Amino acid sequence: MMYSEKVLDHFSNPRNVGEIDDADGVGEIGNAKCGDIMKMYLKIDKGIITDAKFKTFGCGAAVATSSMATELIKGKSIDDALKLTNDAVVEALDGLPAVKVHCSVLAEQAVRAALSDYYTRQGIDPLPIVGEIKEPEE
Amino acid sequence: MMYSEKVLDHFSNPRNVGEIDDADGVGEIGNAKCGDIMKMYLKIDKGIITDAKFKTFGCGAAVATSSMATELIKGKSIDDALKLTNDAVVEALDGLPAVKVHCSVLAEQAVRAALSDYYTRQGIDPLPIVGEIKEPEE
Amino acid sequence: MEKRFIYADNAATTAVSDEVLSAMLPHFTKAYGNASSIYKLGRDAQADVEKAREKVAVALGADPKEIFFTSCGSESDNWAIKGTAEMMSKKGKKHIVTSVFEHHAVLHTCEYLEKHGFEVTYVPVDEKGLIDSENVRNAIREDTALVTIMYANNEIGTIQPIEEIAKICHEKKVLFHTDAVQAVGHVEIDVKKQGIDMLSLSGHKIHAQKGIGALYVRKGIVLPNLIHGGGQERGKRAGTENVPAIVGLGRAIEIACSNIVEKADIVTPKRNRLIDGILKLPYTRLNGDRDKRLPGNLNISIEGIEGESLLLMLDLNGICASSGSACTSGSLDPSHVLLSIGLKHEVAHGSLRLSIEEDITDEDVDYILEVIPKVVERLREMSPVWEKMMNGEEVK
Amino acid sequence: MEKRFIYADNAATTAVSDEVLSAMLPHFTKAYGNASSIYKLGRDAQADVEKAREKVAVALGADPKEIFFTSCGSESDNWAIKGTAEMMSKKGKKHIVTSVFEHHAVLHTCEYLEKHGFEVTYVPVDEKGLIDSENVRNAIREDTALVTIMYANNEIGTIQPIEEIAKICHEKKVLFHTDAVQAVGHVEIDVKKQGIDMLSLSGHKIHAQKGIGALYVRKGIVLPNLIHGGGQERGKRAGTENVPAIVGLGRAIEIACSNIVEKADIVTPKRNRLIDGILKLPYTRLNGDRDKRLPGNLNISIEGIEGESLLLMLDLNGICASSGSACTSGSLDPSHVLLSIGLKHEVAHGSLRLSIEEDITDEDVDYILEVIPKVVERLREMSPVWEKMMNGEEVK
Ligand SMILES: Cc1ncc(COP(=O)(O)O)c(C=O)c1O
Ligand SMILES: Cc1ncc(COP(=O)(O)O)c(C=O)c1O
Repeated sequence: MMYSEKVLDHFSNPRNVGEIDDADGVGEIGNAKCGDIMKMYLKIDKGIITDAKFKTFGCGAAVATSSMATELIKGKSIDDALKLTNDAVVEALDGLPAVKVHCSVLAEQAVRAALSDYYTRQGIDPLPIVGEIKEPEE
Repeated sequence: MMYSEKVLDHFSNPRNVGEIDDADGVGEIGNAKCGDIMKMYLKIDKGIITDAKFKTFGCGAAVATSSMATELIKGKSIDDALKLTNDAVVEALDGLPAVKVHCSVLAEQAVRAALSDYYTRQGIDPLPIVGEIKEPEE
Repeated sequence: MEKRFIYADNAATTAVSDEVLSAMLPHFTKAYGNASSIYKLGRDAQADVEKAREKVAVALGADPKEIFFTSCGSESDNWAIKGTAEMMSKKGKKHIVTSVFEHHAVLHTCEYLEKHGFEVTYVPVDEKGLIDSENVRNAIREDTALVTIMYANNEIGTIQPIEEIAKICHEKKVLFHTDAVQAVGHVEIDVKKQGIDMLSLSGHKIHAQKGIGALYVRKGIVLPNLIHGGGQERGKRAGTENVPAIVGLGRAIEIACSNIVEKADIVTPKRNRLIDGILKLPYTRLNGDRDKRLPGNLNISIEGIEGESLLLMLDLNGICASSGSACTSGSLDPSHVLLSIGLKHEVAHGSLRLSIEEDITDEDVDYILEVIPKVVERLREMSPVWEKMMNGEEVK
Repeated sequence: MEKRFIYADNAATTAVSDEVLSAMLPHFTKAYGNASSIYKLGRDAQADVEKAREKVAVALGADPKEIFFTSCGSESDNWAIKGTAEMMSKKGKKHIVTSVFEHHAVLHTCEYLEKHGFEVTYVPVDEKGLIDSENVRNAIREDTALVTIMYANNEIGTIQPIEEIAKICHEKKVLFHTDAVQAVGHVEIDVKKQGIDMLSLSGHKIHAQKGIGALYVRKGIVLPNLIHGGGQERGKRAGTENVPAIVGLGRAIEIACSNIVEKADIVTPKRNRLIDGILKLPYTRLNGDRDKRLPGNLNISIEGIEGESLLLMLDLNGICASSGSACTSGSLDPSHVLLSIGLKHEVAHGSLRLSIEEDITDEDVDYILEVIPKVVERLREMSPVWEKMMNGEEVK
């Protein structure tokens, strides 16, 4: 198993760690039993993600993918954020070991979960827009 | 498999190599198929082995045991020579690898074969004195 | 606090020591003969191999003829277990007793045999990581071919009652193998006194090269080969002898077993200081019995954080440590060893193993005890699990 | 004539070259991390292992994912054959095709399988030491699990029609393994072009360490493990990676395969001069085809003398040579290889193998050609067999 320099960089200096107290959407995915939990906080203004923060319990890849995912969506429109795929996260990190690809899926789903929460708070049914959130299998 | 220094010495500088043209007894044992043939020549005077020589086709141990056996019987009485055991040869050589112990048996039997020949030439049935000569099994 | 480099993962592997390397070096480029060759270059190689075998034998209280060199601890385990299985299945004995927290080299070999008609009983361990020898007794059946129980666990360092277990095996007339890869050089072993029939060891845990190991097989046991071919190792293990590594193993085991007690006297207090220091952190627990453990081993669960990130953070601070066994990193499951002593999955995920040796300084210990709390704090700060714990929420 | 030291037994083993050793050295005492460890010391080790794997793959025309490191050529052979046997026996295929003159690592593995319900067909070789691929075709049955034929013979150096045999295997949909331990680095190999499914190699024949080997397994073949345990080698071969030896193998194969043609151009004429020189002695014969053989190999039977004493005499003159294979020295039977090409026992006993490399000088060749006749004369003088031959008596 080998981490790219990019992964190690995003692990050592994770971008956007923390919480947003007055977040507009908060999503959490994963479970401690599997060893990974990601919690994502979004600040959204006029359809634009103006800030993103995360807290993560998990391996190096879990931290790095959280960090990268927040970087990739910050300043983007919700539409663009919804288009974020785990592949894009993996690519942006110069790849992930095969056993760690599931972390990028978690990161993708954490973003969607936060957006889902955002719509719910707006009184809008998120399902048609965000789709089903996939919890990792145990 | 490991040869002692003694074995290597007796191989490198074998004592008593050659033939005795007017030998009083000549014995040959072994066969080329098994990879070992020893031919032993004895000069016998009044029951004493005054000279012994050998020719050997075979491995290092075959040469060394032939060499040592001739050394051990030279100057000895026939009776003493008949008491020469393969163990004595092995001991005198500071041991032999297990797979090579059969060479010492050959050397012992070569001496007996030569003594057998000596008695036969004297018109004496060697069997009661020397016993059966054991050829190696194929 | 100045950054240091501290290798605290000697249970994963060790550096080849200078003494061992200098014993090995001539055998690469000068004394490179094949130990089966008849000329002097070969005979000398063979003599050196036999000297090394003697040293391994002395270290274990065995006869040199009972020592067979292998390519690693894993091969030794595979050979002992599969070989015994093959041998005993001819007598209709197709049952093996082992423990739930063996190394994978034993467990996966047992699982392989289960797929090939064997039954395996996995004896449990208690919450302190110890095996009750009575459980072994009760697991033995008429058709038991082998009992294989590790000498010391590689993750939590607990030392098992090997002599007791061996005694039970002998009473029941069952062969007993022990994976002593973690024990050799750290605890005193005497295969004859302890009644051990087969014992696996590995060079790279005691400052010899990786890729060299040995199996002790008590005289009288005719173990079938795992690797067939040339006549090396008295026909029991084919493959041109790895002379440099074998010579190195001989030297390494000689050194490692020359001062076991003294080393333990040096290491144990330092190890204890580390344990006590780390346990000051809230929500931590020591895994494995505090006393019946390898002198240099500590294994502590730190709740709210995940092991791999902890290791990566420690690495950034110059500390090499482990979480679970190195062989299974890359795997997503928490350590089967930690689960076996009753840890919950989420706790098992956050464990730290340090395995130190007598060369660790007091300053190193100070440094580790300074770094760990900082790193733990940082990881806990970013951990949603820790947040939940602090809020009294349930962690699922 | 001044005494020289000439190592002419490179088929038995080779010295680790300085270049290889210097690639290995850092990995003993400095870059000693366990390749499965997560910290930098471990990650770097893993990166180095992967670089070595890449080099082995390039040398064979394979993909790095198809290369698995093992502890020796013998293990590779055992793994390929037993693994395939296990895999195919599930489909009811319990027949193996091999040749009569394989290395013992293959033969004894086949014999082991015969004891475990397999049938083995041993294809003959002709008097020149070559296998007729049509014999392989005819040996293949409906239930054939594997064909395993060596690339080049270790005693007489003959090179087999591997591509033809592979083609037949593929037509017949049978897996094809080749023991290329003697071929790698001496003949050009491209597993894809040649259609090889599995290939064994060993480091110590090409100036890497003893105790390291590799098995190429074509993508798509899911070979069961020989050694179970940790997740090393993508779960296919347990045991902490022997990083120094692996790195050394990578470097060694890179060097060995970089100039195969040039090396052959240098070695072949020298080898031929040795052949012609030795054949001037009466009652000698070259064993194995003169052209379809490894550039550095010669094997000559010298009647009237026995091989071991010849080797010991040569050794006293500083020449390291072999008779039969090193693995079986200590055995009393004449080489099964020489018997397979039709030699009588007594002739087979007196054979000489020289295996030279491009570093041999013309003076070395001169020296060998001076020493051998003297030594042969001396041994013949003391040989009762030679005496009989000269007297026209029958030699029994
Ligand atoms: C043809 C052949 N196969 C297999 C082997 C075994 O290789 P190793 O000694 O690395 O096990 C050898 C050499 O000993 C060989 O020449
Ligand atoms: C208890 C135990 N058994 C077996 C092994 C396997 O040893 P090796 O890596 O030499 O195959 C190890 C270490 O990896 C171990 O700790």
